[in-house]
Amino acid sequence: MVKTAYKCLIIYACLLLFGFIATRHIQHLLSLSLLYSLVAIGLVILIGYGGLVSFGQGAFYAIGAYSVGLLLKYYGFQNAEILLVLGVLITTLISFLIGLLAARTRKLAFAMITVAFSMIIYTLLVKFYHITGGTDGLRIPAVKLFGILPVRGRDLFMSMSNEYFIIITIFTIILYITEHVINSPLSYALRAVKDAELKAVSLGISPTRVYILAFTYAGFLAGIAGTLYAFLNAHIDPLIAFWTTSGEFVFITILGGITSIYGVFLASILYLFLKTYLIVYTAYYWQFVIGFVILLLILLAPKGLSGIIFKVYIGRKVFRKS
Amino acid sequence: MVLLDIVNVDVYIGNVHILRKISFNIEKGEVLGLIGPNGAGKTTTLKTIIGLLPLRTGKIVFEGEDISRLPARNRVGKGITYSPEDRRLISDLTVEENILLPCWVSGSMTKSMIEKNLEIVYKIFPEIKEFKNRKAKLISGGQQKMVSIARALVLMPKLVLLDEPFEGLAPMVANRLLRSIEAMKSLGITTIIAESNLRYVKQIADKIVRIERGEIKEVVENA
Amino acid sequence: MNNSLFKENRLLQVINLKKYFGGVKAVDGVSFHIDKGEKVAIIGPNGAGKSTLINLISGYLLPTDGKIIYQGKSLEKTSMIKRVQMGIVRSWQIPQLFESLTVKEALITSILSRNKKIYNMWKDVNKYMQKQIIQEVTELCLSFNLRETKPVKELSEGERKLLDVALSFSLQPELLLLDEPTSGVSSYEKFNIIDMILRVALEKKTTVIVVEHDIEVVQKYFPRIIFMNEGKILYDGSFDTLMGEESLKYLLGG
Amino acid sequence: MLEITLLIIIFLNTLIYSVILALISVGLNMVLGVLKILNLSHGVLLAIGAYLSVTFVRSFLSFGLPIYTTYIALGLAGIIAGIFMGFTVEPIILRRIYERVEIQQLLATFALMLILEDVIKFIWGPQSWMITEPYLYLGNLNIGGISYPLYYVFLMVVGYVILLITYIFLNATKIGRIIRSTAFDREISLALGVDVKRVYTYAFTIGATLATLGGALIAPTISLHPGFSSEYIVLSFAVVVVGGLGDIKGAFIASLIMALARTITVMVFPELELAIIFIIMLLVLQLRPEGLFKGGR
Repeated sequence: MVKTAYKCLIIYACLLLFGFIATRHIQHLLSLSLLYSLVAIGLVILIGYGGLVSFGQGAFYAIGAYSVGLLLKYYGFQNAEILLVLGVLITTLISFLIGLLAARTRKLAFAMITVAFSMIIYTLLVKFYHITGGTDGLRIPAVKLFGILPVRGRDLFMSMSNEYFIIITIFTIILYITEHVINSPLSYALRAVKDAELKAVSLGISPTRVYILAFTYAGFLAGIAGTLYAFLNAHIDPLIAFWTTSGEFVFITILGGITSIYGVFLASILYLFLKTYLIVYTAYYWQFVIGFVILLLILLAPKGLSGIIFKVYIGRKVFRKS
Repeated sequence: MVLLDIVNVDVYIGNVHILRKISFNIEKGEVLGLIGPNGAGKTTTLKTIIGLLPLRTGKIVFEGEDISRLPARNRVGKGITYSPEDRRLISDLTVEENILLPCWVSGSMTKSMIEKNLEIVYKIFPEIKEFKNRKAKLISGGQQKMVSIARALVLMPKLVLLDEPFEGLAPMVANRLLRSIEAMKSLGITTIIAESNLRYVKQIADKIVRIERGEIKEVVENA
Repeated sequence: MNNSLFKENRLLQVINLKKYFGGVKAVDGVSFHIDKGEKVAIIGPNGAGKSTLINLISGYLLPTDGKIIYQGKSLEKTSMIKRVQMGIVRSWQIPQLFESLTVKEALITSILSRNKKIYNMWKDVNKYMQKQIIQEVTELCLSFNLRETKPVKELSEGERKLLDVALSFSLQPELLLLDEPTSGVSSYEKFNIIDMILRVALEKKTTVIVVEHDIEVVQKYFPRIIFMNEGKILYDGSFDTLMGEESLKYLLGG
Repeated sequence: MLEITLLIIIFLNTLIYSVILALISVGLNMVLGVLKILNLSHGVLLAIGAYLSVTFVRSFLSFGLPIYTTYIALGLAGIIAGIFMGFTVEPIILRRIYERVEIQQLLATFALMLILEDVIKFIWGPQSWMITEPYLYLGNLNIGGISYPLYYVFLMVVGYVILLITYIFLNATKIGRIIRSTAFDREISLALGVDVKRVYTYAFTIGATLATLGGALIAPTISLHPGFSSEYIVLSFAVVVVGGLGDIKGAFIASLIMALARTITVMVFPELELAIIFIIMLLVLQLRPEGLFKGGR
């Protein structure tokens, strides 16, 4: 566990250092990538360890974001820490409730239940426009964290933006916690249920309970990412709940190799930078390029990015031996 | 004349070694009984012959031609058909549609050929005629078994593979099935019957192959 | 014989147990009892209802009618997971195993489940690895000739059967139900497997019910035999008095 | 009098909406039933049918053909688009992923969706398209003082005829029955000599053509813009779940139920217009995870 702490500290130091030198735009992109990796890390637990494909994480992301937006608009909470805690609590609670429904289903049925939930949230956000602002979305003013640090701006050291600092800090903490989750008994139970559900049951493990916990944790992470997204982006709209956003999260998870949280960390950075620059340079056709890359990856390297890295590594080892 | 020759065949399902170097052959016009307990590898053997499972080593020779790598449909085209243990009728097609399915698939059969073959099948199993227009899911297990065998016969194959054909049949029907297999034999159809129960096979088989734990234990001529 | 003593020794009592699937009477009015420490083999031809009986006792299926009394408690509505916690553990005919774990990890998962720590998601597994648990894993691997660090997906068919049984023993069961533990392994491995199972069972005083179709195995290892056919028990006693081996082979279709 | 008018309009709206849902979800469910793949790009097929009919209708009109020929243009566009997509997408892409795990199949078809959406943008540009001529040409129907576009009735009739033809094809032709038996039991169909590869291509093409025809039919009633179809695909998920995965008849009945639920909700509680469909889906998944009509197969 000490090793994990060091690993996280090193990552934190790197991110911190990067904040001093990178431009504001790059910091923004990197922040967004970290939020995406938070959601994808939840999916690593759910898909990679548990074998359940959720196409609904975008909904929890949106619930986190809209919790902040609506609490700000209607209840006037000005403390970012309270908004953060409440946003995450609400999302976690909802993901627990959806988990109760979804944990009984598997495979396609599970994927579809999560899509359905996602689309319910999306349509509610669009149709209840007098509350949610509809497709125009909501503006999020820059509230202050602990009464001193605005969640957006440049009040911190040198060129580092506040939101970048907040996000990398929380990201590192979550990384550390997730390392624990991955080495916990529950993670073993998840893998057991994924590999051989019936055998797990005959060892006294309840698949439903295991899946509810994993689903709730994934929702918890998406909730954190969503609330932070509201702080980061100043403006939120219902598209983040649309099922294609969830599809992006699933893609990042696969790109990262499904079972590696560092893999998805890299994958989400790669994905968002790729997407952003594709939009800049090709305007309308970024989806084409991304779709093409996904398809090639699946057809040629079924294990994802870390699969490719793994192959190269193994290849070298074999090469050295002979 | 040897119709089918199985030479040193090894079959794996996943990583599990199911058939271990099995070899046996069947002469044209013979009835061969493949006997062994549950899980011995009988169904695997039949599925390998029809082409539903790939073999890892060895070969299967049919009429002098190595068919080990042919897809199932080409083996059907060469005259091998299969009736699975668990009947596997298409439950929302009617009984007659189920029987005709292989004819439609083959594409090369004329209407009159189909009618002729169907008539032969109905001669072997006259009671099927009575419920031929019912949905396959609405007939009893024993009747389904008959239909499944009829479906394997309608192409008038050279070699028919029957997996546990007597299971679930009432003794009277089972005895009639014995007579039917004899009738098929007189038509020149070669038959492999996989059974865990010797009772019926003993009465009809020319040769009995005993399989256990994926290995051929003995081959005996049955008097 | 003293009646109360007799009862104290009784582990499982099955009374007029029935399981119908539509019109098929898979288990049709079965009654028997098992005492602590007994080793029983259930034999019978294809479709005799052996596996269904195991499924009923282990809770994988619920009976149509009848009673299952285990240590004085009625089980008909108890879930499989509850029964595991009560000490009824089973293996499956075709072992489904945890392909992404190693032998050691699989055993630890099972032991954590036994200790009711399996749902903890914040604590590192290593924190649970007291000496005693490590020793337990080592012993089980030793007993069943398994290498701790070997990934499950690289095990041979025989080793998979053994790991399946080792996992069952790691739960420290009172009653162990094994569904054809030697099916699918080659004939030279089968005695070896049964040998190991019974040695550990004797050591741990586990009661064992085995479904088996191999006459040689049954004859050599099991003092008590239950012969089933068409959902009913036809014989319950020692092998010697059952009937001639030849006729038995005929019945089993060997 | 007003009540009767209202009832007629509810009835018509339900039928019209159900025919669109059915065209897309019957096809989706057929592909799922036969190929065992949930095709996330199925919705884009609808869009392709719609866009191609824009091109066809426009060129028909620019050749100076009379407006009533545009209905032929719509049908041609739907059929050509479906057959083209069927014979390209299945053999080139889907065939390579049948043996893969579910998540890769889902992601591959998701990627296909992204690609096809941009292909649409590439061909037809990012702007909106309208072809109202076939819609306006038929004029309005007067129902109890309320004028109701006749094109909707046309859409409904044609849609039901297409569904009926599909039904007859699957139930009364040899190929139809072979497709059904492959869907029901792939292994045994193989053993009976079925060329499963070809059946897959046919089934996918039929499913795709139903979607593209659906697209062609609705094209005159909406303004086409990139991404408009991604809502339809999730709607058809809901239908497919309620009808039972792979159950073609179930998908049809579920389309009716969903359309009725939506029509009523629009009148009573318009904010829940789309949510209601997903709520029904959630309920069905909880109460009857196999779909409403399992056992009726």
